[in-house]
Amino acid sequence: MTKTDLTLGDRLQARGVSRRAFLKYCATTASLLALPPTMVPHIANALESQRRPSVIWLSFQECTGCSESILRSNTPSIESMIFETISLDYHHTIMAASGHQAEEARKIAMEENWGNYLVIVDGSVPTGNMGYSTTAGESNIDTLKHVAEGAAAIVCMGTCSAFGGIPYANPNPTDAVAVSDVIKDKPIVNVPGCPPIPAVMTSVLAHYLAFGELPELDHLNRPKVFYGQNIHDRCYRRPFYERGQFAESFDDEGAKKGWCLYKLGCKGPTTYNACAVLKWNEGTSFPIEAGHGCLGCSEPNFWDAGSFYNPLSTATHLDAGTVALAGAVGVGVGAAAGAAARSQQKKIKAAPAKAFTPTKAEEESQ
Amino acid sequence: MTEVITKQEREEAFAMFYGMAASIGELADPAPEMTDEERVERAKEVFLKGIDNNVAVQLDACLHCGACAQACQFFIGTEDPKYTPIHKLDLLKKVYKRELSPLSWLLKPFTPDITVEDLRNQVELVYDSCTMCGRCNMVCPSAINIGDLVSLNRSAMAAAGLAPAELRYMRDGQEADGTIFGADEDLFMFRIQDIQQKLGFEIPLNKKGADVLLMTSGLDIHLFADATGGAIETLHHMGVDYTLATDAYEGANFGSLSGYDATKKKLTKHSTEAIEALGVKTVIVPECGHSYPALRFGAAEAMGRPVNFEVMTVSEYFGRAVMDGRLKLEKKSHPKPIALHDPCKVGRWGGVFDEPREILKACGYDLHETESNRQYNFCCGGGAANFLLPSADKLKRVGYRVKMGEIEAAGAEELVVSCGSCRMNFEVGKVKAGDSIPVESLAAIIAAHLPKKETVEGDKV
Amino acid sequence: MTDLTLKDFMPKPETGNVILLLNEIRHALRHLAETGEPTTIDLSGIPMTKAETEEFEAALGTGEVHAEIDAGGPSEVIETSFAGVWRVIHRASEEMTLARYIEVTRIPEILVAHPSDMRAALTRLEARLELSSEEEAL
Amino acid sequence: MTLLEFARGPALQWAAVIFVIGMLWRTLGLLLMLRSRPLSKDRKKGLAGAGVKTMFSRFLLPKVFAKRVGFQYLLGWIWHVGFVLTVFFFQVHVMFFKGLVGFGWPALPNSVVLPVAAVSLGILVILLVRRMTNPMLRYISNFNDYSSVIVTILPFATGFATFTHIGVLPYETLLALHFLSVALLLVWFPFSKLFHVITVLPSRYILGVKFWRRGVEA
Repeated sequence: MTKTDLTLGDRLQARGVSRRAFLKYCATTASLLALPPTMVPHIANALESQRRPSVIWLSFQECTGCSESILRSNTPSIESMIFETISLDYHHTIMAASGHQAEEARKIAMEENWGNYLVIVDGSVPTGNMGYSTTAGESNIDTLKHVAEGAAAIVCMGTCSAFGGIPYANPNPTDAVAVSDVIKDKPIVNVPGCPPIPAVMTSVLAHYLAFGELPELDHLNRPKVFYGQNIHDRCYRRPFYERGQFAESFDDEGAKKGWCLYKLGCKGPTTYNACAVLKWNEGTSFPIEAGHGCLGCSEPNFWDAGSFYNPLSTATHLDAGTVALAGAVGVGVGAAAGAAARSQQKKIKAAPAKAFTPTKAEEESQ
Repeated sequence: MTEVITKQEREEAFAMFYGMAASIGELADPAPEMTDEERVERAKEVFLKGIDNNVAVQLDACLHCGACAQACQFFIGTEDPKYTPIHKLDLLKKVYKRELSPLSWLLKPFTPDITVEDLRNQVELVYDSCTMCGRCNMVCPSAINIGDLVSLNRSAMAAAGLAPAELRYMRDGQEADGTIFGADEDLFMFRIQDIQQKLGFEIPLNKKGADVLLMTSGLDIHLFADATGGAIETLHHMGVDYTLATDAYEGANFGSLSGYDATKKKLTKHSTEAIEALGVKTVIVPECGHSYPALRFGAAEAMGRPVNFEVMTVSEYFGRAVMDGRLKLEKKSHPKPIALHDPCKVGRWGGVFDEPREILKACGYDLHETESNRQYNFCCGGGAANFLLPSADKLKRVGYRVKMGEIEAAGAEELVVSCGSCRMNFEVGKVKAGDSIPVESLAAIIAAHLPKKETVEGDKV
Repeated sequence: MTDLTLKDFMPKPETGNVILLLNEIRHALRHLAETGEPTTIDLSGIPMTKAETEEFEAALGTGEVHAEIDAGGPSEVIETSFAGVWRVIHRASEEMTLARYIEVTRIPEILVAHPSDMRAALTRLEARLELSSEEEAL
Repeated sequence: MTLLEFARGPALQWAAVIFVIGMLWRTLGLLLMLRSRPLSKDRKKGLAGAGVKTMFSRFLLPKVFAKRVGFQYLLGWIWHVGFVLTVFFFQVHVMFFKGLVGFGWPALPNSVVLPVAAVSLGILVILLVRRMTNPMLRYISNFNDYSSVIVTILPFATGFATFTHIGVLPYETLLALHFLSVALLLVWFPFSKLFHVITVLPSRYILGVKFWRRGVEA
């Protein structure tokens, strides 16, 4: 039995992970995915017996933060093992092979599993000059198109592949687009975030591995169980919002007392993610808990949605210049209207009163 | 006081006069013939001439809150929505929006032009159901001058040939010879001689350079001779250098109430020229509501320049005299509480409030103020010449009822008025309602409280 | 100024889920007693206010067994005062709760030793004994 | 562009532009119109002072009208105070204005503003219902009246929904609707009777002067 033919169960055992720990993982995953508890044994069986599914990880215009997010956990977690299990075929950052060997590995994986492999994408796709981002001389968009052709489904890891992310932000010099703008005929699941929460990434994969299909998605193709509620609604600082207790600056009394960060530009109310519940770094904290407002990194166009530090209740396009210009136009129109009314008044005043002119009937009788 | 007219004489005159007034509509010449277009055109012209910056701002300040309805005795009495004062300005607003508003470029497509039907429907609203008393002005949160703008509407109606026949008759008559109700110079002279005879002293006539000119009105000449007589007797008593004038005796101005602005100006101009020819310093207009603003505020407008004589109404002149001690009145015992009616044109539109009250105080009256008094006073119900409109009979009764309700609530058993048409309207209202409260002229009351000659200080005669 | 909050002007957001949940547990317990079939209830899917959660836990009380498991983070298994009704809490760390379950069963699955773990344990034990006998033989 | 981005950005921007243009247009147009001046002598001195006095005295209802108009005057008062407090002294709104003009001012606690806003909203609804059911008001009301009340109600209603986050819509949709309703109010404002904000005081001044000229305190 070669190493690649081991089931996940074999690997767990080899690593000395207890059955209890695995069961706990499955129970937790089921709970996270809002699956009924009766599904726990099914998930356990399915995961345990998984041989390495073919997964091709494509990295385009990205920063590798999404990969780091999964890999950089302190202990060798089950999450990272699932990740390792699935992602051995082709992943720039972590695969052992390089250069032609690497591309060869990808080709073989594609040929052997045509129609069944899973594609994971991190990074946005440039549509401008193909030279902006290439791998082994092939433009990202070409790679995506032909790798996607044989894919069973595509998972967009991170905001860049899901919505365009930072490369897509104004002025978007590379004409970057999201994967869903290029690929229209494959099931796509978006797992946005900059980066996404590790547990969210692996839970989505676990769901796919256990059930062979993607979890229920919302209108932006995000798994509903993780992206169904906004951060604000589940934020532990929410009571301060309701009482109208806001931090006014990052070092005032309010900030020290842990009051709501709305006034400091927190985007929690409009950001749909599970940060407030799952948190980061093994549940240590999340940005708001650390004292900074949510940036809304898992939302489309988060980089262009006004300053991170402007409250949501402020206008984004209003500025003194526009108002002044409007003022000038208003003065012009007003002056014209006034002048028109004035000349009309003068005209009426100057004309001989009709009351003193004979009516037609009177004229005829004369 | 010397009685210049007995109660019986007055009642007879009243019956005769009322009969005459009731038929003037039939006596009127036929309304001028006009095409529909001509009517609309002429009405619009009046509206547009009347809209200046002030009117525009006020029309743009209306919120349709409906408070004005709650100040209007015709709405209060009928609860009929169409009598809501601001509704009476809808045509004016339409014309303003279409033709003159700064937003007219924008509003014109959404604002239909006024039609001759609109004008015809407007007649009842600005004549019968509005005496331009201006009480609505006082409640309006935006302080819109609805009263004056209804007056502008009357002018538009008149220009469109739609003024009621009665007012047309009055105006035509005064336009022709300056008189009303046939109170021509002969009748005036007859009445003066009659009063002179009863008072027992000579009444100066056409005296150039006199200090004071006393005017009267057709109504007083016919009916309320006690008011004129009272004023003359008091002036004589005070030793004022006064005169009456055969060329300027008529204070009433039926151009003003009917909406015929040209006639209004012409009449005022005529009186003003006569007054200036006499060279008097002060003119006392009679107890006739609208004659006060017509001359006090209209003279300069009619002449197109300021005039240099004072205009005062009877109650104002004598009230001032009482206040600064030139006129001492004899305090008498009056057990019956009395109510004072502030005529709209003299009170709310003229500012004469304290003077009549001082007079009543000096006479020893127990004045019971009505709940609405001074600038908040209710109209008698038939002001602005409405007492001449038979079509408004029902509304006049409604208005009278509201007014009389307050007087009764004040516990007054007597009413004093210093306006002939108010008095007329009260008298008619009393007859129709079967009320019996006495209605007195303030001028007559003053005369009745003149102390005996020899006790008066400063009597120069 | 009294410290009113928005909630003072809104209906109290009680979910009323405590009674429903306790009834569900009753049915599950009856089912267990009659047929021996276990039931698991995921508490994360059932919204309750903080007060209701406390009320719920107080209603269940604590029974005889309280087990702590150290497997991929601390987990806890608490028998309630009703035999056969267990609270199972999975945590990633002391502060971070991952999942909360009510298990109505003879013994929660997580406590039971698994055949694969047992096989691995046997192998280890045998290896250990072999090592000892070799040592002895020396 | 999401609905919220549209609402916070172009919608509000264009609405503000239209608002500023419209307000100046109408104000300046009125200012420039010819004014007729009376020639007759004034009965009293100090016209301007009297005009200013009327501007403020009309905030109070003369006692004699209290019985018939008191209710609507009171409602109007509370509503306007509530409107000002809510628009300018609600924490989140102060932030908005700070973002706009560069400086803020002290806000009122939510525990004050929220009940005030609720009362204001309630009054607006009462006024609307009154306008629809009172025969006199129904008779004199036109599109401008109804639309202006509704356009004013909308920001209150959406604002409440946004802040309390009650209802089925997600926060950003509610917030966007709130912004859009404000944009609608801004656009509607200069061209409707809401413009009375500019005209009401001058209008009072005009009557105050006119009547004081005649010796009457209006």
